[in-house]
Amino acid sequence: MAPIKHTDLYPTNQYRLRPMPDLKTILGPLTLKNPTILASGIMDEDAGSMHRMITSGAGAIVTKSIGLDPRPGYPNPTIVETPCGLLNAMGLPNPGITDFTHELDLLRNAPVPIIGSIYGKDPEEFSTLARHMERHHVAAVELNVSCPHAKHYGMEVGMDPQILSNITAAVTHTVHIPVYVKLSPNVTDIVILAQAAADAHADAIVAINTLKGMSIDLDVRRPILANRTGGYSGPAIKPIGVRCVYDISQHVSIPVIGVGGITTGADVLEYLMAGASAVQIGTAVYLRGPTVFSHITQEITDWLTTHHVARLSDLIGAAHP
Amino acid sequence: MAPIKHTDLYPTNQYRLRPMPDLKTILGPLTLKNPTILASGIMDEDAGSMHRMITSGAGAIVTKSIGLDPRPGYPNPTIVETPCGLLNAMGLPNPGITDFTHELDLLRNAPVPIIGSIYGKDPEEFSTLARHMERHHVAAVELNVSCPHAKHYGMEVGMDPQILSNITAAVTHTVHIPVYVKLSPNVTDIVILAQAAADAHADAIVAINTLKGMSIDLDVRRPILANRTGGYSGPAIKPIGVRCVYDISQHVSIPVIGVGGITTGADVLEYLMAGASAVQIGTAVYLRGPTVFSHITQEITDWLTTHHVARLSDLIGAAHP
Amino acid sequence: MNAPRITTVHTGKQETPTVKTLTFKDPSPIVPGQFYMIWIPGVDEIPMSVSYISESIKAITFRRIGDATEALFNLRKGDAIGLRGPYGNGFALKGRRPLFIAGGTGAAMLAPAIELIQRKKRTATVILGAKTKGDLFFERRLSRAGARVLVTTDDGSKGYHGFASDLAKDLLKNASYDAMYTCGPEPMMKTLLAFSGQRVFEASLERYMKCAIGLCGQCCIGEGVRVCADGPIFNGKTLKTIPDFGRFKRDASGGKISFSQAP
Amino acid sequence: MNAPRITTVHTGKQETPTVKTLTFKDPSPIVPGQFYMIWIPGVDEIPMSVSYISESIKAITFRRIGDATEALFNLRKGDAIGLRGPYGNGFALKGRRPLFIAGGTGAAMLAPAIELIQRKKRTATVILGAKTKGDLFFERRLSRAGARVLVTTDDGSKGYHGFASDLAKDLLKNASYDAMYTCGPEPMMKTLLAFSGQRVFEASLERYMKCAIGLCGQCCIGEGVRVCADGPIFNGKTLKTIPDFGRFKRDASGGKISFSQAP
Ligand SMILES: Cc1cc2nc3c(=O)[nH]c(=O)nc-3n(C[C@H](O)[C@H](O)[C@H](O)COP(=O)(O)OP(=O)(O)OC[C@H]3O[C@@H](n4cnc5c(N)ncnc54)[C@H](O)[C@@H]3O)c2cc1C
Ligand SMILES: Cc1cc2nc3c(=O)[nH]c(=O)nc-3n(C[C@H](O)[C@H](O)[C@H](O)COP(=O)(O)OP(=O)(O)OC[C@H]3O[C@@H](n4cnc5c(N)ncnc54)[C@H](O)[C@@H]3O)c2cc1C
Ligand SMILES: Cc1cc2nc3c(=O)[nH]c(=O)nc-3n(C[C@H](O)[C@H](O)[C@H](O)COP(=O)(O)O)c2cc1C
Ligand SMILES: Cc1cc2nc3c(=O)[nH]c(=O)nc-3n(C[C@H](O)[C@H](O)[C@H](O)COP(=O)(O)O)c2cc1C
Ligand code: FES
Ligand code: FES
Repeated sequence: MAPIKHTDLYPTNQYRLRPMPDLKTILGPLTLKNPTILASGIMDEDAGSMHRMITSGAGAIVTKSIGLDPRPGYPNPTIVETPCGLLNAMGLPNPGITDFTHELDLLRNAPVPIIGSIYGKDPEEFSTLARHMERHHVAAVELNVSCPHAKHYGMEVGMDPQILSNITAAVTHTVHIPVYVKLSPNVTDIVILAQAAADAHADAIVAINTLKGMSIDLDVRRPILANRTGGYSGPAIKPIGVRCVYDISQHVSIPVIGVGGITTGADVLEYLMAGASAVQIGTAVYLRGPTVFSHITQEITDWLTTHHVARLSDLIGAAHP
Repeated sequence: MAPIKHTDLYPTNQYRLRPMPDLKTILGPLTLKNPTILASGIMDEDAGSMHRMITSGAGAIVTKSIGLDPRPGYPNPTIVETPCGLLNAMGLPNPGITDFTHELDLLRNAPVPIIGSIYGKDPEEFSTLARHMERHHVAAVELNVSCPHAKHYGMEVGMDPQILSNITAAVTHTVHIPVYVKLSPNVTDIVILAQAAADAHADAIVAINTLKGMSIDLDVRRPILANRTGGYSGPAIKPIGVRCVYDISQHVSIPVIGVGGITTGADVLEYLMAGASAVQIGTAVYLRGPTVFSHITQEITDWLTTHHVARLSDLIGAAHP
Repeated sequence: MNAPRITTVHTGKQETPTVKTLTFKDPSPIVPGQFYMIWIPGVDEIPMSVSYISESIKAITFRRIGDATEALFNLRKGDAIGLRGPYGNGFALKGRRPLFIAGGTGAAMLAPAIELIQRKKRTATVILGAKTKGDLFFERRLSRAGARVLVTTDDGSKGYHGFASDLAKDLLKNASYDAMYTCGPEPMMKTLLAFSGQRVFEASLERYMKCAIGLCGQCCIGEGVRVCADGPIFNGKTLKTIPDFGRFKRDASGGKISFSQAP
Repeated sequence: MNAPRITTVHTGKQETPTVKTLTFKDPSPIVPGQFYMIWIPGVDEIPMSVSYISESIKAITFRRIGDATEALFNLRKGDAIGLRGPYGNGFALKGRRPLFIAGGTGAAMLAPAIELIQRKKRTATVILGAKTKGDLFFERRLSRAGARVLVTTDDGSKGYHGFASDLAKDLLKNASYDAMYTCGPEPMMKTLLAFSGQRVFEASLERYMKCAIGLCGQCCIGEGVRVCADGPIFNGKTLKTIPDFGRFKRDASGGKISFSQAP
């Protein structure tokens, strides 16, 4: 067999001069192969769905937010589209932690980190849930203290820095895995909440959850969602998410994970420059289909290549002075 | 001359059976010929501009927010478009109340109500400004306690119910004209603020001002607006505005004026059903041009006609249970 | 935009004491097998297959089994309902000598597919299975369309005495059907799949649906296969790779319900 | 979308000690008289007329008078600037025997209009007015394009000794110009309007601009006429209805500045 010449392996100059950009990003002990994470509540209620999203190229997966007991969520309509985004009022449907751990067990050997999202009404509930998640091998837990439409859960526990601090501290004391805190933009000052979480030893801030919105049908003259109000996601909210990430990352030293309206590789880059170390993608799974992760990853690769950026991580916070 | 027969005046049956719907709406002592009001900050810094908006069919005009002293606002870029709305960080440019009263004097005989928008840093400033406005014959004053990007002014005075209450009370004690309070959606609970304003005898709540957002340019890796963050307006924010109006109108008994993303007659109807007694229109002046008021008014008329609604005011709050 | 558009009930026809057909105006083009999300304002929004297709008028046919279907049952001409969709893939209908097997209300969504086959000058054989004679519907409609309609009842009150799948098994032995299309209880469809051999096989699945636009994951089976967006019609090849098929579904909370326990 | 798109400086050419032309890639079609909002990141965003038009390359020509123009002046090949636009209406250029009157940097935005006239095989007469010889630019460019170029300087250092408007007055007396196009100090343009009689008259106005998309009202004159969106080119008929013309403009705060006080 003839020896392989250098030019055979690297057929054109271009290839030799431009190695594939490095898309890795680091979140404390976790390294993601790319910065795109499946956001909580989208295609993540069972192992099969999460598996599909992994196959589609997500760098990590956040599970549906899980509580202690099964919860059917709100009656339909639970979702309605508006010209620039979706409103949803799922109402935190989930099978409860006990059932859900079976799903987690099926993902034990998943090739990307699985992040367990949990919601509860007090520090004890959050701690119990986190312990379950840890036992079933999630790589991190994400505290959903920001669902805009679930009574007693979600936002109601995440708007007060003191309560948030107590919950975060309880969980960080309970488990050894990283603890992420997902914040709501429906507050007067998201930075204070981020600081409260960071001071209570959260390992990352996730921003943002959905904005509280409503859509009314003119013909029947009533709000369309059964719950009347719902959480607003999709392209419309991107400028708000970018602003939150920018402000938070200026004031806390832990990583920030950006969420809200990300639909393209350019959107990811905008969040990274605003200070995010990774991003989550929700509504775009609808807008661009389940293969969205590989599309977005490709778009990021193309941009980095065109702009001669070798490492994605070099862009984190680039828009800060 | 032959006597005019009935059929000459009403050539078809249709006309006889369907009189023009009544678009009037009542805000305390003021009656608007139609519910569309020019929002503050758009084509309203001088009498000529406001005159053009009146000619274009606005039911009332809110002036640019005016302070005690001239203020150049922020450096450019002060505006940037995003796929679903605009971000602006004008920074409250205005010629100061003294200069501005000359513009008001030119509008003394305006055929529609002129509402004077004012901003200040404390109850005294607001009261002084309101007194000037009243002396120069505005029909009402609107307190801008909600600009998301002006240090010491705007939102910073409008996020705390106590401060808001003090400002509102000071102004309502000072002037005899109606006092409207314009609220920010960038707060944890807009209803509490609305109640604080109502308890301090505000005559109407105006909701919403812009949401705090940011847009970053990837090529130069920095926020586009000179002020970095700006206020987000346009279609993207409509679901948030509708939700705020719905929630507020459920909890206060004074009229609510809806603002945020209104671009069509259908959008106006959605706000009315959510509980607004009138609406303000800003970004749509850009999206549809200065003639937007007559277009929207026509769309409302068409809808009311098709749906056999005789009086627009019958729809106010129709989406409430 | 995936938001309900309001239409009004055009006609309501009672098919059996518990089954009703509502027609309404909707100009959407539909592939047989697709479904709407039907909003009954103030009550619920539920998935409903299209049971009749003309250019401007569509229909749904449903059994009254709970709140939402009860509310639908009581609607009258002129009442408002909201429509989202049509959603889902619809039947591919590739075979030339097709056998349709309808269990219960499955007849509702198969009917437009059968009519389409007849319009294409192929002849459909249809097994209409019901618990009892009084539950049967669409027999006349399908016969008139030219299909060969065979009735089965579990209690023998009309037609073949036994399950639709039993009659199907018999028919498949003797005749040269090259395709099977079915909608009905999932265990029945699983049984049919076992009989299908090399034939074209398409079955319509039902799962609890929320978003119906492939986002929320509520309706997923197997490896993230979304019944709302990737289905509701699946071919035999796919169904064989889905362990859930015929075994369990999920309730609104995402908890598993085995079909043997299910009502 | 009205957001800056980044391009890089292609060439920079110094026209006078204080005037420079920068070229850059931009494929936008442009009507002479239109302008860009030029973003100098970290400094400012300012309106700048287009001073050169080819299919893929455009240019701006500006005088260094403050922060932003100073920063622009110092840009080098490859430096990034942002563009919004083109904005505004551009010249209608209806006349057949046109007289162009440029005062100061007004020559920048008139040049593409003059070149267009020449390409249309009409002959433009151009008065280039400047304070002094060293401030003149584009004389050669316009002569080469075939225009008849007449120079005036306030100090008589070159060409006609006096104001551009004085020479215009003379020319209009003797020759049969049917159109006047002008850009320069507003009082000069107001004087020219007074001479225009029945001729086509178009003048380009400058006002402090913020949004440049017709929304904020910062640039309005008369009865809400937006210089950014309804202008910046106005015909004589309109200008006669605008009391502000030649009398005052507004600063960034919206306060009035009379042209007699203005720098
Ligand atoms: C794609 C699809 C097409 C369908 N087509 C038809 C049809 O043509 N005719 C017909 O009679 N039925 C059809 N169904 C079933 C129909 O949606 C349910 O019978 C209906 O939702 C029951 O609602 P309810 O409130 O009356 O009953 P409930 O008392 O609420 O529930 C009774 C049963 O209906 C199921 N159900 C309730 N809500 C939903 C939901 N949002 N999504 C799915 N299942 C639900 C429950 O799981 C339960 O098993 C279809 C279902 C799907 C998924
Ligand atoms: C439609 C239009 C086209 C123009 N075309 C040209 C051109 O081709 N060549 C040229 O040299 N100049 C042109 N100008 C003027 C140019 O925009 C100003 O000279 C420039 O903005 C000065 O900025 P600066 O920071 O250097 O000066 P500053 O020190 O900030 O100000 C100096 C002067 O420039 C004016 N100015 C500053 N910012 C703005 C603004 N955002 N909008 C309008 N005026 C402003 C100020 O009012 C002041 O009178 C044009 C202006 C307009 C409105
Ligand atoms: C249908 C749906 C369900 C969601 N459920 C959850 C949830 O259970 N927990 C949670 O933390 N966030 C939930 N979210 C919020 C998303 O995780 C995300 O924060 C938000 O949608 C903004 O991102 P996007 O614009 O990319 O969708 C949900 C969003 C949607 C659209
Ligand atoms: C360019 C611009 C300037 C504005 N200036 C003011 C202002 O001075 N005072 C104020 O109360 N609101 C101001 N606003 C907010 C609007 O009045 C309005 O509340 C907001 O834009 C939402 O309405 P819209 O979506 O119809 O634009 C401004 C908005 C824009 C776009
Ligand atoms: S119902 Fe949401 S994915 Fe199918
Ligand atoms: S600059 Fe804003 S309207 Fe012209």
